[in-house]
Amino acid sequence: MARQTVRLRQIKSHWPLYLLLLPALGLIATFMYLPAATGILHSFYRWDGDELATYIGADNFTKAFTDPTIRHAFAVVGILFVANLFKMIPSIITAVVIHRVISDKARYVYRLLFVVPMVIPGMVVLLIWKFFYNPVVGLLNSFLTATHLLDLFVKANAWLVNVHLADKAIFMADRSPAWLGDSSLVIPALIFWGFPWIGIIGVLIYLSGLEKIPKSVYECADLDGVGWFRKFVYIELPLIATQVRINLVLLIIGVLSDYGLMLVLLDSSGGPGGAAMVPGLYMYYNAFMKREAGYACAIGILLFFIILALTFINNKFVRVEK
Amino acid sequence: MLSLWENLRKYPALLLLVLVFAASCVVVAVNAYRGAGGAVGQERKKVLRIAHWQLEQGIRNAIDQLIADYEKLHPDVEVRQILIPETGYFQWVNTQLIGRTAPDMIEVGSGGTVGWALWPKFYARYFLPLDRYVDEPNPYNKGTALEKVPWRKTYFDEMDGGYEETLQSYYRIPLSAFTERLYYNKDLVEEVWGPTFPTTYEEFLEMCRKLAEYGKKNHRRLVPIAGSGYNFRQFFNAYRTAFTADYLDPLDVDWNGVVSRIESAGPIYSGRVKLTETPIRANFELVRELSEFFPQGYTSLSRDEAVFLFLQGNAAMITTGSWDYESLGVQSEFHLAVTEIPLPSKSNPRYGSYVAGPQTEAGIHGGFPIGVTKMSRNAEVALDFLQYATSLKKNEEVNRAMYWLPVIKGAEPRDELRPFAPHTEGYSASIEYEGPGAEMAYAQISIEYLSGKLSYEEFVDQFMRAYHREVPAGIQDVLRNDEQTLNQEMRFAAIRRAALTSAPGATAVATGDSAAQYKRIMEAYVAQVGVRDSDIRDWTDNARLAEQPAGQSGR
Amino acid sequence: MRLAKLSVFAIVVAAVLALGCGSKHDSGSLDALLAEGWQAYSTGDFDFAAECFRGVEATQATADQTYSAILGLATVYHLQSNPDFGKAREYYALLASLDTQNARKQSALGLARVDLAEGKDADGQSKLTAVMRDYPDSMEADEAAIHLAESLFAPRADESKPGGFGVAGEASMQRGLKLLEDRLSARPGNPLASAMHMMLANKYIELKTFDKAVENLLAAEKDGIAVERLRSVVVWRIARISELQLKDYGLAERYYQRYVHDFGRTELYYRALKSLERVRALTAKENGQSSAPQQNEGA
Amino acid sequence: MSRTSESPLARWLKHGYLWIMLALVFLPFYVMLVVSFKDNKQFSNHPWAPTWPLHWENWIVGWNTVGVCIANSIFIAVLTTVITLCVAVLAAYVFGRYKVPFADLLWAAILVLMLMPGVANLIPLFNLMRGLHLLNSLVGLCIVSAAGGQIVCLYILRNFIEDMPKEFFECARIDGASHLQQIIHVVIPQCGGIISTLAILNFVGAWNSFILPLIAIRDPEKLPLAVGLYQLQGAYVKQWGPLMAAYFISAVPLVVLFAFTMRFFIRGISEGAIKG
Repeated sequence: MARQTVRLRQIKSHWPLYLLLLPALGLIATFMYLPAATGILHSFYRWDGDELATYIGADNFTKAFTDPTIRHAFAVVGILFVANLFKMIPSIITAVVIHRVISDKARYVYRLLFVVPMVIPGMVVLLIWKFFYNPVVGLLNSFLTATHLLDLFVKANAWLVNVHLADKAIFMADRSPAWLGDSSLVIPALIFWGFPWIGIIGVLIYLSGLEKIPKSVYECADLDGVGWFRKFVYIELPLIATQVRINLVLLIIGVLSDYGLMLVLLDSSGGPGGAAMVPGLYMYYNAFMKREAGYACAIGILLFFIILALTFINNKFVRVEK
Repeated sequence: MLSLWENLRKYPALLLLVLVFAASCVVVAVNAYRGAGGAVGQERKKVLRIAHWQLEQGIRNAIDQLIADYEKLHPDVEVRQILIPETGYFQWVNTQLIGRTAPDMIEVGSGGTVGWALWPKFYARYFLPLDRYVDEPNPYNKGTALEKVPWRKTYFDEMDGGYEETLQSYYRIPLSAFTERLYYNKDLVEEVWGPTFPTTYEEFLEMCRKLAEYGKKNHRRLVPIAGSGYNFRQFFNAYRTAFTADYLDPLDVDWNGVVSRIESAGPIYSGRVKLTETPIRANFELVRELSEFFPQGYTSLSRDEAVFLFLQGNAAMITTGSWDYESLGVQSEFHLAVTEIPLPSKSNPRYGSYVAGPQTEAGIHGGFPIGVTKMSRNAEVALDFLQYATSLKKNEEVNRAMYWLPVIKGAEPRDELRPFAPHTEGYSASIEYEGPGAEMAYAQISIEYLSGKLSYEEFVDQFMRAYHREVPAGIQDVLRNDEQTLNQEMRFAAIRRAALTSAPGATAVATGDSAAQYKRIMEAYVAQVGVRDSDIRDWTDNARLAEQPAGQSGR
Repeated sequence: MRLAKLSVFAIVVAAVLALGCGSKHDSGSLDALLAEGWQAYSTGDFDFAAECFRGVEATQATADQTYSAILGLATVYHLQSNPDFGKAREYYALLASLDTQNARKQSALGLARVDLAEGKDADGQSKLTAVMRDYPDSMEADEAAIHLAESLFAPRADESKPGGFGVAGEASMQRGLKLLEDRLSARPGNPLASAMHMMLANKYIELKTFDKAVENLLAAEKDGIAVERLRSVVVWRIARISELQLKDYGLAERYYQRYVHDFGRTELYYRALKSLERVRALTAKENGQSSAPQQNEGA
Repeated sequence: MSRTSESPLARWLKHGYLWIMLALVFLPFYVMLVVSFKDNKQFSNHPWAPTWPLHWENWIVGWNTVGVCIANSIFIAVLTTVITLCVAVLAAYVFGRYKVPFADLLWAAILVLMLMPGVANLIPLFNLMRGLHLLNSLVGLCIVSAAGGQIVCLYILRNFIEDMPKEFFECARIDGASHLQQIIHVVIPQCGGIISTLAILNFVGAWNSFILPLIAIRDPEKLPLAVGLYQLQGAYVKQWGPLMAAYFISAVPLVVLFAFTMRFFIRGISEGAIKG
């Protein structure tokens, strides 16, 4: 800690420091805290987003707790969250594999190559995926048809219906599945979205953690005849645990508050039958479609507290073992 | 300064960035300047913005041409188009209305059920009521036969498409009209079938068979009819109207010429009308026959996917509206032709005796409706522009350019659009199978029938079971909605009554002549109450009938 | 220090924003506020409307303004989507204490209708009768007649009956019909006469007394119907009923002809045209025997 | 990390895995490139293989549709990044070097915001922007984005400044440098790596920002790329060729940016990850 303490009585000589803080704090106060405050305030109002606001107490919150759509939305987000936990794995594996490549030069080249796709703007990635899922011209259906995987799906589906594990046929012979247009396929499509799920920032962060492992550790392990998997579990995984945790926090915030994906791939009503409605999107839908901005604010606040709680739990219980 | 330059040279990326940024600043500044109505060496212009969701290039160009003509006439005005895709349109308009950044003119009326409920509120709050303009003649009609005719009366539908019933006021100015037709790939049809398109259903079916065979023989992914659930409905409705037109008199117990949802639900529920009756059965069996020629799984295809199939020559036909004529015409590499959905001929042994005639289009209203926002700084100019756009000459011109149907009396559409002229000869739909509350069941079970999984008897049996389960509650829902409409009518009647007793404030809000409006509202109210009472009486009669054991139900 | 100031600033701004709609009360004149209230009411924003009206009611306003405000409040509570009949009754009663004829008439009509809306049919009906008795020549009495008849005719939700409704009995139907007919003969030219005739016609159709129904439809049409669409329905009904029920082909022909001429842009146009041809053929056959189409067995 | 022994099988497995992943990751590039040269007919018949003739005109159409958006996006991204970093560096300097009264409180107030989902704020923020007349204004958009973006920057930069040797600042102070001069001559050169990495991250973030411009910008000539592309794909009958060309073109500015800064960026992320 090289920080120099300035006491209150010294403030006369150090006031310019506050001047340096002013732009940052000013922006934060105006564009973060002020909206948050009015948002909290308006969550107690029936507000249409425009000038019409009536105080209704906690009605918005009671409504939110009984609203089946919200329950559904949180269920969807829960599924997506769990799926995203698994979607972290390819990044970790990729980082470890790159790390285990022996030649320094090759390692660097791989890193560069994996960074390149980052230049595709996010919107383009979304739209390309939407294009992949297109039932008529999409790549996914062409692939499934060409490899006869679709027939397999159809058979599996029929079997599941026969043994009463599934109640309806989702895949049918000679019929292209409408990934984003079928209420039972939307969630799987959203989970599959982004395959092979390699986030380059994540990979780079894991790599920087892995690089701290001293060579001697590997040498010892080799001498003891430790296999590749145990190396991964006992040497590599613990060292990137911190980074994994950081990513987990980012993931929680990201998954819970993101809805741009659904907005672009589906639309503001959450796709067929509202199957992919998530809380963020529901908030957006209420505010800008249905004009229930007060209710939307209440949903936003609920969301905030849930994120806060999950982050807290994560910090508390997902311990890093040194 | 020099050192900065030296520094920059050391970092070519930074240098590049600075240069690109400078360029982008210029672009942004120029756009901002022009957006505010500025132009080099001229006075500030009044900028009007018009937002709509007609993204097709041809439509855009036609409106640009209209704007250019208008600007020539009014050099101090600049009109700009804002094009927003239909999917996000309602949300966009909503946002702009809240943000007070809404453009001067907005195409209104999208947004599905949510939008349907909110538009009346938007009109009342953000849009200019146009009652006092629509009864004045359109100044741009000077020198034509319509010179002294009130603006409203220059419309083919007397501007019914601009009238907002819930507010009993005019809020929209329609620019075009639309009808729906069967489009076909002329080259393909001629190659496989012959030069004349089938005029009867029998020939049509034969042609579909030939097309399917042709596709199989040439190993092409060819389907006769490009269909999505949306396109399929158009076929279904056409045949339903044709087969069941004679149900009007037996079902229309209140004699108002319309079979309401309850009027058709009651008899089906009680069994007075059975789905196994021959015309209805014929209707379903015909459509079942036809659905063989739709793509597999068409119910889950979307509209633009069906259009894509058609445009690529992988489908020979598609049903869609006249609004697609231009974009289909431009993008297709084959000859495009338009016709009616063919009906079975009278001599058809299975269907012939039930066919009344085609579906009528006499009741269509003007579409592409534009509203003027209250927050517009140049509302008068915007209205002037709309008057210009709906003058006899210009409405004809712009619609010719868009390949759409004009809305002004005497304006001539393009010759190619002749097949789209709304035919007043025909029948209105006279029965509804779905039944209030049973729509979901109908959708699911009818698809199973159409895809061949159920026989007709199984379909009717399953559907009627669902019908008896769902419809009583559905009818209660319909009636509850009716109550809300009635309540709404009374709400407006109350303002008018307040205005008639000269209550301050109410007079300011009420547009037009309050006494006349009050009379209108009360008449509309009485008519609706009449329909409701009659519907309920009919429903209870049928419900009583349904409770009686079979055999006693003859009346 | 700064944090404290900032938070104070934030709270102040938040408060100003939150009260933004409320604080407008001082900005405009009371008339503007009333207009805003009625505007909000017409767009369905009842809470805001009520707030505006309450703002006027609480201040020293002119008699007219107070009238408008109280009437507004009563109307809002009465007709909003989730009505508060208690408050509506309270404000309608308050309206009666204002010393103008208009206010008292509105109050009486309003109180009666609140009773009806609450399901107190007998109370509401007797109050409506009182309105018609006390202010016989007023617009409110005309409306009262319509609501009274409506309430006599209206079916009631009734779980025990088939279909969940009990329809109005013979006695109350006759009472309603008589009431409307009396009103029409007492004040034949009233602005709601056409509506009353249509109402009578509806009921006679329900009762299958088709000659009376056509009589009233003709009267309604003569009185002038403001809504074009309704006029088309009336013309259609006259023609159709006289063709299929009364077998009065001359009348049917006249009205089919009128329909074809006036309503070329409605969905029934082609049917009317076809029926016109049919009716003409029938009259041409002279004393048209019983060869009319037998399609009306279900009606 | 080279190790002494490695079986050829393991080697091939590793490289094979990486190449498959790379192929999948690069698939969108391939699709964009191949489809962008097709007209709809070619696309319908041979969707995934190159076809001749190449339709170069698709690229012209693509450029015409997204050119303005690219200019707007560059403007927004650069301005947002500059504002964000200027503001963040100033504040990070104070938080990293000094412990002024209320510093901890302010710091906590800032950190909480890292947890605040932007969505919760969206509607009131929109109304605030309306009140401040920042709607439909690119500069307004930049300021609002910068307000949100600076928080993470502030957090990371503070860690770096805290860890800098005290002597650097002492020397500068003795030379009579003011706070601002210390920032320019000490902080920026010393933290150059992490600052440029943050700049890139912010740039990419602003380049991709979607929801806020979607609701805040009205005029088509002011739309940034993400919204422009979103609206482009809503067209009723899609022309896939020009659409893909437009997608590809919209990636070009970032390609150029990354071509120059890739090394920086990889290093910066690694450093940041270790400290953060």
